Amino acid sequence: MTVLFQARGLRKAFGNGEHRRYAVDGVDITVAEGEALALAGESGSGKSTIGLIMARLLDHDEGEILFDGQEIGKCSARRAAQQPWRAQIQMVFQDAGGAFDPRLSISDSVALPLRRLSHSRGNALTHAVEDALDRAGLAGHLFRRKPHELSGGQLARAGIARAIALRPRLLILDEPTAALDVSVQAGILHLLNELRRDLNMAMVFVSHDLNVLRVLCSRVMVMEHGNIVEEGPVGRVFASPAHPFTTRLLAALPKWPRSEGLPHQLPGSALIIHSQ
Amino acid sequence: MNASLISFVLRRVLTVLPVLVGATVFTFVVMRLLPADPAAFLASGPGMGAADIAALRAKLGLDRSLPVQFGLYAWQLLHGDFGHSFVTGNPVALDLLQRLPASLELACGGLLIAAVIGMPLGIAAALRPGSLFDTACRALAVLGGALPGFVIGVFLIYLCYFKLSWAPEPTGQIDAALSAPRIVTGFLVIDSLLAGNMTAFASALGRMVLPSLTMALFALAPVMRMTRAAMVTALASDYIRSSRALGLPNRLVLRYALENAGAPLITMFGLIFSYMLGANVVVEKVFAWPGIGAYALDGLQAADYSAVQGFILVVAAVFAAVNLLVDLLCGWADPRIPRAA
Amino acid sequence: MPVLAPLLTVRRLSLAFALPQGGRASVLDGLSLDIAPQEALALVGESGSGKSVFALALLRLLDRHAEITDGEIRIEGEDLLHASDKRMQDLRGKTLAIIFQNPASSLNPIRRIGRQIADVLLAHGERSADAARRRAVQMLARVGIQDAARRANAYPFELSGGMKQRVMIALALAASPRLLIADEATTGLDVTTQAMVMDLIHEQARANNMATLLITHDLALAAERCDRIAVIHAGQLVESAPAARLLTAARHPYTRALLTATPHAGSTLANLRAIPGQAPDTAAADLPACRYYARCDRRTELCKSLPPMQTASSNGAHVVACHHPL
Amino acid sequence: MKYGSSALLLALFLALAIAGPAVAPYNPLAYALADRLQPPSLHHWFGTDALGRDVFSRTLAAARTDLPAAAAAVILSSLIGVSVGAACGYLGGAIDRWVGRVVDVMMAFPLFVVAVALVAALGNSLTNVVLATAVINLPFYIRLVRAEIAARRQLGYVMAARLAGCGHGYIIGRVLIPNIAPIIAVQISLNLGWAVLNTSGLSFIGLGVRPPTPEWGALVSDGAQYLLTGQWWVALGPSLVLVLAVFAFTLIGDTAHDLFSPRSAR
Amino acid sequence: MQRRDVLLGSAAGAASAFLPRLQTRAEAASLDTLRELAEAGPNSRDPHGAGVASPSLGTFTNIYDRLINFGHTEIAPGIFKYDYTKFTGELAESFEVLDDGKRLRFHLRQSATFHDGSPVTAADVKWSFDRGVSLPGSKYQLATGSLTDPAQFVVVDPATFEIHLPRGDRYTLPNLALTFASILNSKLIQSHATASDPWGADWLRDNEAGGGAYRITNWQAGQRVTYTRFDDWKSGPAPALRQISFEVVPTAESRVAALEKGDADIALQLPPQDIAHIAADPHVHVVSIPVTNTFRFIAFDTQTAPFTDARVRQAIAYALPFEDILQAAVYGHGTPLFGAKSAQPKNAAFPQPYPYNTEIARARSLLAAAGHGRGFSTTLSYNVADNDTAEPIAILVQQALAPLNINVQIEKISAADWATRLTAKTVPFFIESSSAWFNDPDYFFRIFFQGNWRWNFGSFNNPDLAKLLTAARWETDPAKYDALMEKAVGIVFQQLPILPLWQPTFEAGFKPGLTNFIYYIHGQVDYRPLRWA
Repeated sequence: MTVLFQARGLRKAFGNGEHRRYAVDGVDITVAEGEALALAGESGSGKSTIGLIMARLLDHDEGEILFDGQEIGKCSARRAAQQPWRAQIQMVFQDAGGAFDPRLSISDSVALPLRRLSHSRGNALTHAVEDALDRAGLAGHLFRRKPHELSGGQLARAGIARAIALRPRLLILDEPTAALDVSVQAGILHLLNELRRDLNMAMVFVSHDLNVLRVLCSRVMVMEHGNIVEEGPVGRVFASPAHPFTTRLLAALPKWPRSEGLPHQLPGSALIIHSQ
Repeated sequence: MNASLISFVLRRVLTVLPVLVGATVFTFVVMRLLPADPAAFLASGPGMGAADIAALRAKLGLDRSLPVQFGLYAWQLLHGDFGHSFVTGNPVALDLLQRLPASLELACGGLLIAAVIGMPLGIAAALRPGSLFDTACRALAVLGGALPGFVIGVFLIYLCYFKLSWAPEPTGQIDAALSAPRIVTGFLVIDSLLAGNMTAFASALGRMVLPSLTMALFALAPVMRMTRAAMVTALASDYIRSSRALGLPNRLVLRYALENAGAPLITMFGLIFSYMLGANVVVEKVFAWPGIGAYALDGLQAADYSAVQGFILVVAAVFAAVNLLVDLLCGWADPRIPRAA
Repeated sequence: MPVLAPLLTVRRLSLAFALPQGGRASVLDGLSLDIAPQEALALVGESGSGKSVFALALLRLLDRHAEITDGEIRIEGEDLLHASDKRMQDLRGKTLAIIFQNPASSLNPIRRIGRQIADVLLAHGERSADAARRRAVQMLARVGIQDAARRANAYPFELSGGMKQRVMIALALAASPRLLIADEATTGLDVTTQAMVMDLIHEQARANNMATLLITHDLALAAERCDRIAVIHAGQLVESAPAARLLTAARHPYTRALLTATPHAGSTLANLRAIPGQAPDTAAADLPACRYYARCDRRTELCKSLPPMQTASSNGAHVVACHHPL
Repeated sequence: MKYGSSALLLALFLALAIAGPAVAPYNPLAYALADRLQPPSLHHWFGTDALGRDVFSRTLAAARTDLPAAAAAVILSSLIGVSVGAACGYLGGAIDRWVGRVVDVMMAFPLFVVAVALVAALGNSLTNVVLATAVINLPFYIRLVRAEIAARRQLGYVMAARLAGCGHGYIIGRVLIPNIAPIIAVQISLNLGWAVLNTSGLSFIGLGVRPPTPEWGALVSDGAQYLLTGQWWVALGPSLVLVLAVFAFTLIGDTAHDLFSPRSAR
Repeated sequence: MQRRDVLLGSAAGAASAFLPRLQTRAEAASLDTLRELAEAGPNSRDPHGAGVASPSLGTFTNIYDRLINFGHTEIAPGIFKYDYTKFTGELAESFEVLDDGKRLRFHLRQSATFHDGSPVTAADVKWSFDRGVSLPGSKYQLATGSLTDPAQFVVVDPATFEIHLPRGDRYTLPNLALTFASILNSKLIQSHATASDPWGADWLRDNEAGGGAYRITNWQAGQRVTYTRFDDWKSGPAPALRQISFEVVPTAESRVAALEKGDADIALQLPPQDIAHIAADPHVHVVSIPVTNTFRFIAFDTQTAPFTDARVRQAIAYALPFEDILQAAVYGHGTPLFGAKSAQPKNAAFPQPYPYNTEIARARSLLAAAGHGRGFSTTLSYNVADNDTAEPIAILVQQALAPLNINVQIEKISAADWATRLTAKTVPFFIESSSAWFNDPDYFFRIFFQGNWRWNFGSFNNPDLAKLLTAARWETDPAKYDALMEKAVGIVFQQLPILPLWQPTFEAGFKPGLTNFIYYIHGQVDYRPLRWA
C-alpha cells in the first residue's frame, strides 16, 4: 500500500476570543493510493472542515500535510490555485446545484479546470469534457444545459464529472448524495465505485449516513467534536464498534426488518429483496 | 442586563468616533478645496483692498498651512467651539443647536406621514402579492419618489396655500405673530402642546403639514417597498406556515409576521431618516424652514467654512445616533440580534 | 386488526397547481387513504412526489396556486374541504397538527418558546393566560425539556436543533390533536437526534391516543416507526401495506425498486440499484394513466391508458394499484 | 404588463434622446421675446418660457443632457464601486475593514450637500455634476457589491473555481461579478433615477449645466418661478417628463428587482 | 393634562390647519405691528463689521441713531425718497458748519439715552467715530468723507461734539448719515472688549449697543428678527409701530404669495416677472422707485486679450440687443443706460445712458479693425446668486455675439467663489451689478474706474481719467466740476471698460394703508416713520 496523502496533527479553530473553538482538534489522516476512506460523524463534528483542509480550500492552524510525499500544507489555501498538485486533489460538494456557476453550461463548467490546469484547448478540450461527462453517466443532450435545467441527480453526476476531468489522484467527496433521493443515490454510488476502480483514485467520502459509507468504503474514520474517535476497516467497525460514540451512531440507525418469517400472503407476489 | 446594555452603548459610541473623525477630515479637506476665499467674500465692502483681504485672512487663520488650520479647528472642536458663521453672524454651534430640532421635526413629520400611509399599503400589498392593488400601490409609491422635492413643494404651496387656502403660509415653523413656546424638546409641535398653547400648536402643526408631506412623498416609495418586502418575507416564512397550521387566529398570525418584520423595518426607517436629514435641504429652502439643511446651503454659497463643516459633523453625529438607536431598537425587536459586535 | 371507523378518510383526492407560465400540474391524482385512530402511517415518496402537498392539503394550508380538483377529506367524519375558514382554524392544532421539516425556521424566532405554546393553548380554548403559561411549561417538560420553567423563557435561537424539534412537538401536541402529521420532521437532523425525535413522537402518540402520519422519503425510517406504509409516486398512491409486509412482500414495481435502492444495514453495493428514469413531469399533457409507466420494467400498453385499480389483499391491509403487480 | 410597460418607457426615452432634435418643432435655444410665456397651444405643446423659447422643444432637447449625464454618473460610480466593493468583499481583512469604515463615513454625510460642495469645489459644469453624482452614489455600490461578493465567496461554484486553478482575479472578474450583475443592474437602474433627480436638484439651486443648455431640473426650477403668476405650463411639461423619466428608471429597477430576487417575487 | 385632552387638542389642531379659510394677518393684526418678509436676513449688529449682509443695514438704521439723517422728498402719496443734499438732525439737535467746512459742530440732544438707560454723551459719539475709522468694515467708506483719524473727533463738552477736517469736503455730511456713522454705547461695548479685540467687534456682532428707535427683542439668525419700539427714544417723532417682525423667506414665490394673501405687510425683493401681476392685485400696493446709485453692467477685463482693445469692447456693445435684454431680464423694470443719441455726454451726471445701440455692421467693422474679424472664443460669467437676472442677459448676449463669430461660453460661478474670482481678476467678461453710496459722478468714478481692486470691474487704468478725477475731488465750483466730469464721462463712453445696461428699480409690495415709507440707498425699511393710515 502506497501512502498518497498524509496529514498529521491537524488543528483548525473558528471564532475569536471566548468563542474560539476547535472544529478540528489534532487529527491524523492517512489515505492510501486508490483507497476509499469514509469519514463519518454528526453535523458539527468537524468532518466537512477536514474535507476542505484536505482539498486545500481552507487553511489549517496547525499540523502538516503531505501529498505524494511532498509538503503542501505550507502553501496557503489562497495560493493553492497555482500549485502543481492542484489538479491532483479535487473535491465534490454536497450542494451540486450551488457548485455550478449558474451562468455557465455544464460543459463549460467542466471545461474550466481542464483549461486552467491542463491547458487543453480546442478539440482536445471538447473531447476531455465529453469523456468526463460520459464517464459520469450524464446523457449527451444535457451537456449544453445550464445547471438550473438539470435535476439533482444529473447535477451530482456533472459535479463528479468536473472533479474527475483532471484525473485527480485524490477525490474528496463531501456528502455528495445527501440531498438526493435514494433512487438516484444508488446510481451515484455505483458510479463512484467504478471511477475509483477505473481511474485508481483515492476517495475520501465525508458523510453522516453510515449506510452509504458502508457500501462504498473499505475503511472508516469516525469523528466526534473534532477528534477521530475510531478508525478501522468498515466491516469491523460496523460489526463491533469499539468507541461508545460509534455504538450510539449505529444504534440510532433505523432498523431494517429482517425478511425472514413474514409469509407472502398473495400468491405470485413474492419478492426476494435480499438475494444474497 | 442593564450593565451589558450600558457597555454596549458605550462601545457603540466609541465606534462612532472614527466616523466623526473621518467626517471632520473629509469635510475640512473638501471645504479647503473650494476655490472660494472667505476673506474675499467678507471683504465685500467697497474700498476694501488686497491688504484688508490679507488682514482678514490672517484673522480667520487662513494664512496658515492646512495641517495647522486643521489642528486649530480640531482643537476648537474638542472645546465645543464650531467656529463662527459669516452668514448669520452667530456661533455655528448655537445656530445648529437652534436649527437642528426644526430639521429633525420635519424629518420626523415626513417619516411619520410616510409610515402612516406607506406601512398599511405595504402590508396590504404583501397580503395580496401580485394583485392589481399591489401593482397600483407600487406604481403610486414609485411615482411619489420620482418627483423632485422642489417640484412637489412649490406645487403644494401653489395649490394648498395660494389657491385653496387649506394650509397656512409657507414661511417657517410657526406664525410669527404667536410667541413660540418655551423650548423643551425643540420640536415646536410638542413644545406648544407641553405649554398647553393650543393656538401655537395649531399653527406649528399646520405649518408642518406641507413640508412634511413633501418629504413624505419622497420617503413613501422606500417605506412601502420595504414594508411589503419585509412582510412578504415574513409571511412566506416557515414559522408563519406553522403558526397557521397550529390554528392560531389570523390576527395573531399577522402579528407574528409584523413582529418579525419589525427589525428590518426599524433598520429601514433609520436609513430613511438619516437620508431625509441630508436630503431635506431643498425642501427647507422652499418652505423657509429654519433647519440645518437650508443653513448649510447658505453657508456653502457664502464660503462659510465653519457653518458647513459644523453641519456635516452634526448630520454625521445624528446619523450615528440614529444608527445606535436603530441597533438598540432592533435588539429589542429581535432577540437574535446580539448586542455585541 | 380491529375494525375501527377511520380517523381520517381521504377519497380520490386530486390537486393541481396553476403554473406561473400557464398550464397546470396535476400534483395529486385520485389519492385515497385512511388513517385509523392511533395508527401510525407513513407516506413515503421521492422528492416531488406530492407527499408534502398532501399534508398541506389536509390542513388546507395550500397556497393560492393550488386547487383541489376532486375528492374529499374527512376527519372524524367531518368534511374538511367544505368546512368554513373559522372551523378550519379550530381544527388545525386541535384535531390535526403538523410538525415541519425545519424546526429552526418553523418556530417564531422572536417569541419566547413558552409564550408560543401558550399562544396555541389560548387559540384553542384556554382562557387564562396564566394557566396557558403554566401548561406551556408542563408541555415542555412533557417533551423532555429539562428545567422547563426556565427554558420556557428561551428564544428558539438559544436552543439546539433537537431541542427545537422537541419544542415543535410540544407546540403540535399543545391542543391534544387526534392526528399528528410529521412532515419530514427529522430530515436534516443527525441520526442520533432523529432517533430521539422519533422516539418522542412515538411515545407521545401512544400516551395521547393519537394517530400519526409520518411523511418521509426514508423507507427505512418508515418501516421502523410505522404500522403501515403508503407509497406515493408522482402524485399517485401506488401501494399501501403493513410496514413489515411492504418491505418483504412489496407488490408494486415501484415499491420494489425503491426498496432495492435504499441502503440499509444489510446492503452491499452490488445489491443496491438505482431506479431508472425520473418521475414524469406532472404538467405534461400526455401523462400516462400509471405515472410509473415510463420507468417500469413490467409496463404494457394497458398501463398507459387505463388507470390501475386499487386491489386489496384478502384482509384489506395490503392495497396495490398496478395492472401487473408482483 | 409591468415588464412591457417599463421597457416601453425606456425605449420611449431613448428614442426621445436620439431623435429629439429631429422631431422638435423649434430650435430649443432660439428666444423670441414676443412669444414669451405663451400658454400651451397647437404650436407650442408645452407653451413657451420667459424668453419665448418652446418648452416642448427644450424638454426634448434636455433628454440629451440628462440621460447621458445620468448614465455617465452611474457608469462611473458603478465601475469604481463594483471594483472596490468586489475586491473588499472577496479579500476581506484589514483593507476591507478600512474601506468599510470609509464607506460608513461617506454614508453618514448629507449626500446632497456633499454634491453641492463638490460641484462648488470643482467648478460649475456638467462634467463636475456628473462627478459629484458619481461620488455620492459610490458608497451604495461599494456596500452592495461588498456584501453580495462576501456572501458568495464561500459558495460551491467559487470553491469549484478555486479547485479548477482559477486565481483571485479570475474568480472576482469572471465568476463573481458576472453572477451579481443582475443585482448591480437593479442598482444601476434605480440609480439612474436618483442621478437625474440629483442633477435636477443641483440645477434648482443654480448649480450644474451651463445655460442655455436645456436640462430638466433647470427647466423645472425656472418654471417654478412662474407658478404663482399662473404660468403653470413652464414647469408642468418638464416636470411631467422628469417624473416620467425617473419613474421609468425606477420601474425598470423595480422590475429587475422582481425578476432577480426570488425572496420578494410572488 | 389628561391624555384625552391632548388627543382632542391635536385633533382640533389638525382640523384647524385645514379649515377652509384661515384667519389672515389682516384680521389678526393690530395697527401698531408690521410683518416684513425678505429674501435674506441680517447677520450682524455691528455697523462697523466686516462681511455685513445688506439686510443688516436695515437693522443698523432702526436700532442705532446717527448724528444726522438725510432729508427726503415725496415721490408719490405717502412714499418718500431720501435726498442726500439735505440733512436733518437726529441725535444731534442741531449742527453747524464752521470754518469753510473745516469744522462741524453738533449739539446733542440732552435727553437722549441708550437702550440701557445711560445718557448719550459726546464721548460716546467720539468713541463711535474712533471705532468707525479704525475697523476695516467702515474705515474706507468714512475715508471718502475725509474721516480718517481719531484726532479729528473732538469732545467739546458732554453735549457738544466736533469733527475737524483738513479741508471742506462735500462727502463728509452724507457719510455722517450712513449707518457707518451710527452712534454706539461706548461704555457697554468697552466692558466687553478684550485685549485682542479692543473694539469689542466679536461681542457687538452678536449684541446690540445703541439708542435707536427700536431694540431687538428676538434674534433668530437667518430666520426672523423682532424689533420692539424703544419708548424713550428722543431723536425724532415717536414711531407709530410698536413691533416689527422681520422674517426670512428665501423663496420669492412664497413672499409674493404671502403678500397677495394679506399675510405679509411688506415684501421685499419681488421677482420682476411678478411685478405686473402683483401690481394688478387690489390687495397689494407695489412701490417702484428707480434706484440712482446702482447699475447693472457687463464688464470687460481691459487687461486681458482680446478685451484690451477698446474696439472689441465697442463692437460687442454695438452687437447687443439692449431693449430685448432689458425686457428679458427684468421685464423692462429699469432705467436704460444705453441708446444715447450723441457720443458726447449730455451732462456730468453719472451713470447716464451710453451712446450705444444695436448696429451690427458697425460691430463687424470695429471687430475687423481690431483684428478679430474672424471672431474669438470667450467665457461670459455671472454669479449663481444673480441667476434670475443674469441668465437671460447671458443668453441674449451669447446669441447676439454668435453672428460676429464670437463664441461665448456661459459660466455660472458659485456665490462663494464670485468675490474671489472678481478680486483675483480671473473673469474676463462678466455680468454684475454694483452700487455706490453716493451719486456724485467723481465718487462713482473713483470706485469703479480706477484702482487695483475688485470694484474697478474693468481693471481700467487711464492716466487722463486719473488727472480729471484728482482735479474734480476738491473742485468746489460746480461749473468747473461739471466740465471735468463731462470729460471723464466721455472717456468711459469711448473706452468702455464696463458696458452699463440699466439702473434697476427698487420694488416692494405693501399692504394698502401702510404709509410714510422712505426709500434709502440701501433699500432696507426704516420703520421709524412708517404708520398705518
